[in-house]
Amino acid sequence: MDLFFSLALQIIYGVANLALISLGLAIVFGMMRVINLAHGEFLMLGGYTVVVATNNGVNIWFAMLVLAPLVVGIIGLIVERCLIQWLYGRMIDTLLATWGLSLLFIGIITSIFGASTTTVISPPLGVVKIGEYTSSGYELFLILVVIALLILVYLTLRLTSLGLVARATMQNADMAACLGISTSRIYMLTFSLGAAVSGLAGGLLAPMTGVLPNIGVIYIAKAFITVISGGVAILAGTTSASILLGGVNGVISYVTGPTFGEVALLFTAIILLRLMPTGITGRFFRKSQ
Amino acid sequence: MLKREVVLETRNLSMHFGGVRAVDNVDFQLRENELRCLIGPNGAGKSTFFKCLTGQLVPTSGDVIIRDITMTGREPHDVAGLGVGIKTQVPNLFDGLSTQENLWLSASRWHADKRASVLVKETIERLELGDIRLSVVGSLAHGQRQRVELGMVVAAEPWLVLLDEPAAGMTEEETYKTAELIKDINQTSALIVVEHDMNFIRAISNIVTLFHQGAIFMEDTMDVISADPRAREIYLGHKT
Amino acid sequence: MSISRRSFLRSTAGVTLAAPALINSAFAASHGPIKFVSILDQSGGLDIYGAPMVDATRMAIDEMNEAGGLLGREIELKVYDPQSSIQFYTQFATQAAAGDKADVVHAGITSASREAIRPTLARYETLYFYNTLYEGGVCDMNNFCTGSTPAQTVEKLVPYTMKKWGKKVYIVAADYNYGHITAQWVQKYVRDNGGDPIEVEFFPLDVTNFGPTIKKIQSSGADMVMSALVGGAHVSFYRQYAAAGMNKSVPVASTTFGVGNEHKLISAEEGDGMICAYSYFEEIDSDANRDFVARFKARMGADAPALNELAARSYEAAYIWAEAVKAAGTADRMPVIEALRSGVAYDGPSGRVDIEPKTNHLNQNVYLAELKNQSFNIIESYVSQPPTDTLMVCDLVANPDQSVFKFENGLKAAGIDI
Amino acid sequence: MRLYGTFNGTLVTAGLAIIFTLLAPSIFQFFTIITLTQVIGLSILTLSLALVWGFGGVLCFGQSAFFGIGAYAYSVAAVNFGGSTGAIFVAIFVAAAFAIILGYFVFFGRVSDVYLAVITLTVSLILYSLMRRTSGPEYKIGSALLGGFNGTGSPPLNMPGNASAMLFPMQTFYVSMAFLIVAYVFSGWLITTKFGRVCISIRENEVRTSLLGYDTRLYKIGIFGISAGIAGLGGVLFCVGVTRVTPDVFSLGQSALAIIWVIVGGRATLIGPVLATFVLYFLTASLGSQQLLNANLVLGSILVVFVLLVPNGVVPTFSKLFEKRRAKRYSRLKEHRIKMRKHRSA
Repeated sequence: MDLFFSLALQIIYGVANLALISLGLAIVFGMMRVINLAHGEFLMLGGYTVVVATNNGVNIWFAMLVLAPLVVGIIGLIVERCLIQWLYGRMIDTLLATWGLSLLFIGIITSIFGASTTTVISPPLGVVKIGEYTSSGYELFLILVVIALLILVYLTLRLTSLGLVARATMQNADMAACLGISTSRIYMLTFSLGAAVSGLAGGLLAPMTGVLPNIGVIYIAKAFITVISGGVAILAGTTSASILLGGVNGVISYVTGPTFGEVALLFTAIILLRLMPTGITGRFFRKSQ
Repeated sequence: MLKREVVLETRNLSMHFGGVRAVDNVDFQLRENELRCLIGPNGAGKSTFFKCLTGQLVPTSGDVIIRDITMTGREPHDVAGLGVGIKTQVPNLFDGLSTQENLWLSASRWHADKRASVLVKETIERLELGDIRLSVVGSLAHGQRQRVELGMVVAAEPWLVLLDEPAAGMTEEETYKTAELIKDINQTSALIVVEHDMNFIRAISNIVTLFHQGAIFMEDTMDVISADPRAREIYLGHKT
Repeated sequence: MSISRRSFLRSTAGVTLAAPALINSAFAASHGPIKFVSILDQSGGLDIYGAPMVDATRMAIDEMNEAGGLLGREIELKVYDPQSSIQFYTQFATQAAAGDKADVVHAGITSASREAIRPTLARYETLYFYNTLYEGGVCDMNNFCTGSTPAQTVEKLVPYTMKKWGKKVYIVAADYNYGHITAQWVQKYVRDNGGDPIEVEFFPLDVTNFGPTIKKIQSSGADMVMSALVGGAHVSFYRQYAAAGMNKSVPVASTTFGVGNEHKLISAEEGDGMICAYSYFEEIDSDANRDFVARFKARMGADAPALNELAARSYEAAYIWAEAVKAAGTADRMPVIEALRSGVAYDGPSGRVDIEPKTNHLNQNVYLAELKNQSFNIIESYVSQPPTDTLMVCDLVANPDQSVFKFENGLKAAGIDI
Repeated sequence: MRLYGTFNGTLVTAGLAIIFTLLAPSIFQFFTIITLTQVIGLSILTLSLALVWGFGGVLCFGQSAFFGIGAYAYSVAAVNFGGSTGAIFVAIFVAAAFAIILGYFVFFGRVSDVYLAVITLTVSLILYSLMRRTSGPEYKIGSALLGGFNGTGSPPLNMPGNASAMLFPMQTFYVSMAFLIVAYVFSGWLITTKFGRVCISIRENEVRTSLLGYDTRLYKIGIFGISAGIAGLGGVLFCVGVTRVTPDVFSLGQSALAIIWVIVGGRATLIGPVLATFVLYFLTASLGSQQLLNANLVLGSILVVFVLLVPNGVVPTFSKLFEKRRAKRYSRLKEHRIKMRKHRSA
């Protein structure tokens, strides 16, 4: 029974992990229909922000929760102004440009920090006991953070004027533009917000995985598949796809080992996309966010 | 006069979007060499009906039958493959190609190269496209693009023509010419024309089908319909 | 010079094709600089291994040149970066052999890269050194493999840690040839020492979430974990393992932790207590090593990476090659191979190393060390260990005309049943 | 865009390529010639992407999937057959068949363009993961080992019908160039056929094409399968050049490179991407011989700059400039002539 609970917790963590690495991408995709292939590098930059900050004596919580989203958010803003804004409506070109950006970021970070960076940070919370099994307290914390983050995004969309405008833009960008909403400003804010969420995610994961210039490559494929499987609805899509794919991965990994866990995840996604080419939410939750 | 053969028919055709019944149980018949206009206010369902005919939409229930073949749920290319010429509401052209090349693509679909070239030449004369023959259609004005698309339909020599708002965005003169052209096409083929422009309809059609709330409200000559107070109300609101 | 060579090639293209080796010897200059080519990844995913190896190689060559070169000739070092991509390995190896006419090529990190270039270098008769620890099994007259192999390290590590921690061993390994073969040796030695290898699990190199496995280790009742995890992504295992509090209750031993300087990448609390086995540690307590480390740090300054077996062995391999050149009196391939195989030895930072002639592998010291506060404390050392695994399948003395990789299909296919 | 492709141009280019092939041994050093085989393999991959993307309008982000399948199929078949000739055809066939099956799924599933890009990319990532997970000795096809992360050896080409007569490097180069030229001429011819023109129509306007009565899905599957077969051929030459095939042929980076080469060379030409492959490959390789700049940094910048500033690629941009200049010169000449005439008549 204890094993069951601790295993269930593990699978929930797997789901939360998937949601965490995908949310930033989902925000940008859901609101702007921009598939940001440099998303993995935003996560990576978040991680580096935390590592550099803590190596210079900054408190780790401050670095993870404030600095990482702030720094990456600003980077996202710059990227949007310099690159993305010229490519709206050209989906394929955006895909290509962000791909180039991803290589560029990896190159820049490798040039500055070298291939590997010493990290002295470790998950800052102790161990939680479930019966005779132990779980990482930090993993529990991450699950809570993901839930909080999802609620926060929901409230932002529901209650703030930015959210209202954003929802309008999501439903019908042309109409929103006709109503005098500055889509350019909305897009700029959205992209920056998405980048900030990615930065936060990267920062939070850094103590668990460490940082490498090309760690984004490991994340991007999974985040990508989660978001595409979820469809354009940011919250419903990310959540449902994370639960499905994370659940499959967790269960299969435990039963047969990690080799087939990831393969199962990818296969689930492909079958899903064949059945529902516009993602889960494109099929079931047309009106959700 | 003998009743001519039915070439296009719908039986109990319905198309629902969520709770909205855009097309509701429509029975419709078109006979050989007939020219029929579909009219109705915005949202009456005529465009949805049209898209069900062309295969762009798959109806929720009911059947579309063209020349005794059930075409329900078939792809647009299957419909076109029966020799039906289709013009969509928004002009669908090969924007990177010249007018002539667009026409040629259409003509060569059903005819050998030699015959296709002749057809292209004829079409250019018939639609007076000579001055924009070599222009890239992406750079043409809306009305000209409409004409090129009509030309693409004509160049294939279809026996049945489905036109969605062929006169939209045309100048008065162009509209007049288009009406003449449609009457000309009608010499050899049956037509269904979806249109808003009353004068245009008056110019080309004898029998008109009036759509209202997804169903056929009445089918008669334009004169009768304009005289009918309920039809006027539907079409023009309460302004009468 | 180069022009005449090119025009010669042009006119004799047909001959060249038939016997590329002919030109090599015909043009192998016996004067001018000796050409030493290094092909190691300095970008892409493998750079954490490749960069320190290149630094150490540069240092060795610079030192030799400062000391007057070899046989009175300067050594010209050419370094290529294949960017962690196999196609560039083949390209640069061809360039080194057929273009640069290298006297020796030191190259390769992954077994895939070695297997891609080994045939090329054999075809163009260019002496080849492979200085990475690997799964063993290369049996090739032209190829000297100087890294440690699993039998050398695992044989020592397993009995020591089992005695210390317990007999139930949970094995986690990277999912590729090296991991599979290492895991097999671990299983063999665990059984030989009366223990129980309760589970073996393999991880693709890009896995970063080890949660389910950590839970499995907890529920398995293992006494210890043997890790043959490899690469940057797998460092996550040690972090997550510590975060679950497991490193205190079920300790970890490894023959792969540390070559990518992983012990510097994770914190002291996460790493303390791990026991690792290599043929070199920066902390080896000998004059030769202290001197080596001091020179390396002085040379590299503040950015000096930690020294590990890969870097030290790259340095030592350059030197043992140089010893053989001196002994042979020429840099030509065959005399140097002869010299290497006839007992040339080098006293390097890891201790005395020499070539084991049946396998062209290295007899080398093996050390066990415990990780404490991001550095290793040597706890055991074993002098001049032979490459026992490769010896089981390879005898170049009896059958010199070989160029095969015996373990490509695993141990069983090579006739080793364990 | 031109509807009627200039097949004459293709032939001229092919002629130049033949001259290049014959001259290459006296221009390049021997080792460069040896290296060229794998670059030729890559350029065939780029050619296949240029065909399916530039002329079929299908952006396949995972074109390297077919390339890799070709490479693996060749290696496995050549080991099992004991010779390379049949294996080359097996490779082309397997790659094309895989694409046709995949194409059936995506094109009949009415998947939109962007999702198509994503799905092809995902497929290639799945193959990447799968092939990396075949490390054990139990993963064998016939007598050929798959080898997991380390990959498997690729036998060299041999004389048709005589498996023991391996081709020498120079012969391998000639054979590779011959394959490239044949693939190029075939692609150039294909886009001038009726099939090719329908594919171009689909790229220009899929709805209109289907309203003309063409089943666009079949044409898309067709061009998808053909280009996959060409990519498979590229994979064969590549793995022969490298002597080995590893799962990296399926990696994100490999797909990225092919796309970069097409973008730089120009989406609407066939020769541009091929040339771009050669130039950029050697640029990347030379970045590996000097350690000044990080290769990722350079490639990333190239991609960003091209998408932003030269979205049509080098070759079309240049030819446009050229045409403009020519047009200007003509108009100037014309003016001049008119002036002269006036002058005379005055």
